Amino acid sequence: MTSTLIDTTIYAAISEAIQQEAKRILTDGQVSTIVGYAAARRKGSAQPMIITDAADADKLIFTPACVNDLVVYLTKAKKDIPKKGKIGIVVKGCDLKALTGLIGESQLKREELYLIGVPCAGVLASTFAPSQDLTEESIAPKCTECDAHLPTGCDFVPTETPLTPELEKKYAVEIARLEALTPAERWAYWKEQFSKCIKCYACRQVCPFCFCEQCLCDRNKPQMVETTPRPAGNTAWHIVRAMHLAGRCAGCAECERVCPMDIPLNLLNRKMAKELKELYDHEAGFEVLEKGPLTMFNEKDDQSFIK
Amino acid sequence: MHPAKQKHTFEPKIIAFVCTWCTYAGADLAGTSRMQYPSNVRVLKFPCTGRIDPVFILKAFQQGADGVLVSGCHPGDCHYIAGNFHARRRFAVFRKLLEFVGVDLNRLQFSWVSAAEGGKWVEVVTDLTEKVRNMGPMTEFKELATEEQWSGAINTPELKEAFNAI
Amino acid sequence: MSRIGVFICHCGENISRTVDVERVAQEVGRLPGVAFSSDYKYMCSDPGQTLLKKTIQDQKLSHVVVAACSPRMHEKTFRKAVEAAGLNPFLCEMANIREHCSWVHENIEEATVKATEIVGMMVERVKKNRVLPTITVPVTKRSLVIGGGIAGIQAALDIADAGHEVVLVEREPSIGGHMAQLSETFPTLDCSQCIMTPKMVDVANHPKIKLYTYSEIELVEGFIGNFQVTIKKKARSVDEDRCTGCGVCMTKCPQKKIPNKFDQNIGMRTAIYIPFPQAVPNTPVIDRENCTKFKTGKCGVCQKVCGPGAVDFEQEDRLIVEPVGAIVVATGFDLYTIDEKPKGSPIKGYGEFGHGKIPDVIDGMTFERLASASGPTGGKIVRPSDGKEPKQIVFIQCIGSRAREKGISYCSKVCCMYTAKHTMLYHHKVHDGQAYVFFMDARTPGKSYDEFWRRAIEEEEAVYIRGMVSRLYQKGDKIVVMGSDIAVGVQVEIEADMVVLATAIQPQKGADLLAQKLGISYDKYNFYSEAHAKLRPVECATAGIYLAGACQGPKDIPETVSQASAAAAKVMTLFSKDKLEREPIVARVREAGCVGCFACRKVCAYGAVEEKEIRDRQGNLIKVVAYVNPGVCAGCGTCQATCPSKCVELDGYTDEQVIAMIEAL
Amino acid sequence: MQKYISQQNLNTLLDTLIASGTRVVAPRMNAGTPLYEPLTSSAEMVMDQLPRRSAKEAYFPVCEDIMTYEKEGQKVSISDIDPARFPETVLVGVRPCDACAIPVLDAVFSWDYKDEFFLERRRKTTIVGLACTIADDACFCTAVGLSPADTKGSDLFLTPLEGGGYACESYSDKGEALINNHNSLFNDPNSAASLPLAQPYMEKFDLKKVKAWLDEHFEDPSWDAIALRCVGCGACAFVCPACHCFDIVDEGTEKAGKRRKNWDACGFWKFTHHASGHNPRNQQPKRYRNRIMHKFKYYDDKFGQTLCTGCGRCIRVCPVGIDIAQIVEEISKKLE
Repeated sequence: MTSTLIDTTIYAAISEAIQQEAKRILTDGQVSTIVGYAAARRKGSAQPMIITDAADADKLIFTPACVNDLVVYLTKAKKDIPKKGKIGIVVKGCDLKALTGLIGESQLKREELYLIGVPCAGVLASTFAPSQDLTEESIAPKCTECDAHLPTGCDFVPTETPLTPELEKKYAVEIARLEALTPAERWAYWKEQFSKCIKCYACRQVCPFCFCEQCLCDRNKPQMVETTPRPAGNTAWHIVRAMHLAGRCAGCAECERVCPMDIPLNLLNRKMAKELKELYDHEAGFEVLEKGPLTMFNEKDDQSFIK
Repeated sequence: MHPAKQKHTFEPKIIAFVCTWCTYAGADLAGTSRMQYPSNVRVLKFPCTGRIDPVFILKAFQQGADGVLVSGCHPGDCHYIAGNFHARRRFAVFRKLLEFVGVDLNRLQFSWVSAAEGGKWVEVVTDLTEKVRNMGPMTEFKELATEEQWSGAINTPELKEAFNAI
Repeated sequence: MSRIGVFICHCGENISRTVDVERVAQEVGRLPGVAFSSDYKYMCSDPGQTLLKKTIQDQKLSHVVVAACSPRMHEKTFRKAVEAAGLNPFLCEMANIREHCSWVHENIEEATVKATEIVGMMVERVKKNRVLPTITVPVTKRSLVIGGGIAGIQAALDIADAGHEVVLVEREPSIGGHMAQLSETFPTLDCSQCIMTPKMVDVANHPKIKLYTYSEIELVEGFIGNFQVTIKKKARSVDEDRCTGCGVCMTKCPQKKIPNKFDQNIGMRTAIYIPFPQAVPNTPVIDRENCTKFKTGKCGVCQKVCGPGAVDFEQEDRLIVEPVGAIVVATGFDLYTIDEKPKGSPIKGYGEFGHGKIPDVIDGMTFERLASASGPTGGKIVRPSDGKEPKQIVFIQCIGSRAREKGISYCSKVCCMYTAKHTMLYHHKVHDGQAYVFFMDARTPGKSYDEFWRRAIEEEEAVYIRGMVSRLYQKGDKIVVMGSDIAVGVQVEIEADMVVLATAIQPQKGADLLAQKLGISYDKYNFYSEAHAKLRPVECATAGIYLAGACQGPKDIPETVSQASAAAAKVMTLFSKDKLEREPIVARVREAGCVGCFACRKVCAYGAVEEKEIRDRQGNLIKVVAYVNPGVCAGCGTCQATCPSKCVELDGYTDEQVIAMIEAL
Repeated sequence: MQKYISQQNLNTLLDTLIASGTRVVAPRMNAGTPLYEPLTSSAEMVMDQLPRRSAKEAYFPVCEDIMTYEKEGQKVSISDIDPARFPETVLVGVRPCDACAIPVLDAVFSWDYKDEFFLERRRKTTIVGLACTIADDACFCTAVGLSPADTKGSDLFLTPLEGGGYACESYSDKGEALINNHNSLFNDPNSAASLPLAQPYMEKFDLKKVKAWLDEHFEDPSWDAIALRCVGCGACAFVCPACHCFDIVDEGTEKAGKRRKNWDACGFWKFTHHASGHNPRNQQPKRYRNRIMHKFKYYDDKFGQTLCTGCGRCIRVCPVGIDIAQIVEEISKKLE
């Protein structure tokens, strides 16, 4: 493959630093549990791992295959993690944004967490095997637009600094391409994409912000959204989800990564983020906000679209 | 059967979501003033535009609406202090989403119509009806509603026959 | 399956002229769940309502749809009728086929099709209607009045006279407010203090009024009928129970040159003081910033001379919690000043008038103190700079008011009248003096008001010049007033001895902070907003809180007193029942699904959403969910549209009802 | 019956079938994703990628109507769906890991209750299998006792040959009929060697030992270790060729609607969620346990078969890297 390699040599040192820090905080009892990444069976692959024993700290790694946003393990809907004392968690800059949003939505308390931040040059796209090298081609689309290579406000961050080449912003380019189409062409594009959806709800289940205990789309009295994985129900589901994430999603792109049908779901979320930036100068995930852009207003908000 | 409807080849279905204090009352005023407007609109009354969920708009299109109107109190007039301000943001964002998935925003109108603006109600409803009438039926969601996953499809010879006959 | 009864009204011919009501009844009769469908000439008439009630019983109807006029017209009528027949009133809906159909369409076919669909929609809606019981909340029959000016005093006295306890809180050491500062009042020129002080004494003596002066509102919790108000009683340094009000302490206090705010800082007072002789309560307060004892630790003369031993240097601020059922806000006004404003302030000062640095340019309230018999000059009108009597005096109206370039666009309403009054007072006291008034318009609507203004010109020899002043400056001991007379079209220049500015009325400083504590809304000037400009001018949108006086907007005394009595009447109406009944259109939280993200609380304009802990049987905390206080909820439903999992639902407008209507189309 | 068919003739066969109104389902690209879908032309067929979803939807649809209702006044009328209307289908290019699941599913859908919807679609579907030449490190068909050339489930089986074309052999009347009806397109078998077949990396599991351990360990702390990280989506079940749970939902309005049969997955929190609010599988590890138990114990108990063909799809799509092959391998070693 001729694509330019992205330097990930610091990941080895980062893995080591994570292991040492994990061992230290588990040993001295600062945390009871750590959510991190560990190597998996398939070549080069990684998986989320939840450890409670300092002896397991050596298993923690950071590699370009460490794609998951582990913050999802802290939300209520997935509350099976034992809760005794503080939880330590390994977070990339993008994951940290989700965590920040969740604090603003009363789902997490900062003081109950120990954040191990990861300086990150990028991770692999879901369409590439975990054994692939990280290159400008194989890098996850979200990483081409990353503005949080170095997480801030963590309890511990390894000192390494990632080399981050300027990359073509893949979502921005694709959004611009779609925006230039006619409504009918855009409808055709999304219709084809949504036709593949089988409502496995992987997008919902990995999303840190889909923390509802009872998803609106699982309800049948009334049935706001058809649950059957038919084209009509699929389209409604993805529209409703994008709307619910508007102003909240900070772009971890997990929905898109996990979609077994390769639906570019994060495009919807990035489009919403772009609009909220333009309309209300809102960017999600940088600070804990008392109110999100759709739970507040300004009397002078744009109303040029209202007669 | 409906001789009057032959005036136009297409009569759009317009659904209006309105607040009870301003726009519904404005529509009442249009009535008491005996103003005339196209009969295509069906009004759903809410206490406040703040209560109107974007899902309702989506559902309306799915149920066959060719155009949707959302209308409430002018900024500052909200009976509930700020419901219309929240609605304004919500719909500013939602319409951008619909546009991005390929809905022609000419089919989705927002307006402020006060209890005193019977004339404006007539104007908004008439304009939207005429605009949508010229655009033709909203086929996107209706087509979706009839589509099935290929795997669940069944032979429908009579439908096929009817289709071939066209 | 439901047994719905549908009644199609002809409304004489109002509906049946363009809607084929029989056909509508027939077609609607075929809808699933409809057990009875019929048309009738006048459903709202007595026979119509009797038919409705009888059919409900005969046909054992479960729900009712009346297709007639707008629900804004007759929904109450039919719901009452339905209730009389034994059904919950909220199982009845109206389909508007008159205002929204027969009156706006001429074509019978089109109107009939539309009417059928409208009724069909309401049939689907009513199927999902739930029995809604009326909500009742207990009422604490005590009232809080914030502000001890004439508005607060009037409201407090009215409520107390009706037999209900009142807690009156005043920020200053004495009640009385601005009215106590005035010399005479328009249009009758009766002495302000003569009519004010008896009311102040009534307050002090009223067994039902609990007075907190030198106190502020710290925190307001709860809702209509059930507020908990925390009051901060600032340290007075004088024990109110022991003090006899003899005043020896004040005569002995060595600090005698402290500008008295009550006298607009032209009179002086001591460090231990009462703001004015008729103060209520007649208990001094120590101004700790200027007291030698507090500044240096030495002195303490007042304590030594106090017979009853009332002076207490150790006294601390105290917090007191008072339960009340209603709140009257009567915080009054403050005056605009022409001095330079902080950078970025939306309100600007008057550099062209010297930013308030010319000593003999005073505002109207200072003139009141000069003219007042109990004022610092004993009623003599003299210049603050040298004590000389001004022989040429210029009054300038609309300073700050109606001045968009200065950031205030409203009219302060009282200035035209009080300036006219000032010219008269001046003329009465300085017989050889001449008063000039620069004015834009004279706004004198009100009983005997215009007559009063004309008297100032015609009998009291005030010269009114229509035009604005462009500049003021000091020249020797004169003040040169440069203006224009637009009636004649000439520039005017007057060398005045004194200039009186009719400055704009503004809300009290900190009005916004108090509003935030109360959870009431305010406009961009910080005037408090009423629930409806026309029909609910006394109530706040927040239930149980009422407005009186100039905190809502500029008002004169009779208007203020009227509104205070109106607010009192509203409070008494609330207190007339032991329990408060309200329409059950309120939001409810489905606790099982709520994840406690509190998006609902973020959008609630009424502060109706609270936190509620869910615990298991052992008392372990399971989760914290939202709880909507039905006493506070106004029923807008913004929370429901915001809730991502739809775990808060507005009764009467549930998603089920709305979706059923959309699906009916 | 053994035959040879060239690529060109295979294409002609498919185009002929399509033209005759038969539904031809084969791997094709849909918006960048390989899926088994009806072809409009043989040119759409892609043979070098494993479709993302299994072939099961040809006879066990993602969703299908099973009844419609209409209401008027106080009356309700119901109409059934007539299985006779299911279309004749030829399913082409089915990998052994998909085809081998078909007899496994036949067992459950024709057990005590005969599922007419499934069985009628099965009757009307001819399966043309394809020997597998592609494997990655998620594949483990050999580990569960199958092979890349396994012909179970196929009516006709194609083996790609060096130099192009396919060796084909029929294994049923349906397969034979397909050859006979289009005889001219098939030639006599030739001696060309088959292309090198896929070689999955995993060693064969001792499935008896796996079942033996599962028999005894319904409650076991290792379930937590295995599935605490499961986030509860249905991706694994939906891409699986053998998972066959479904949910019945009524969808529609007050006036009319449909009863539908949709895929369900044991990963969902709503799976076995009772109307009372109680859920016997109230935690994710309990739900994941059901997935393993069903595949390697319950199904074996009832039908003597394993409900896993080692296609590796669930491993590839799992958002959190849960690896069923690794889990089963570890279980198989637990009793050693």
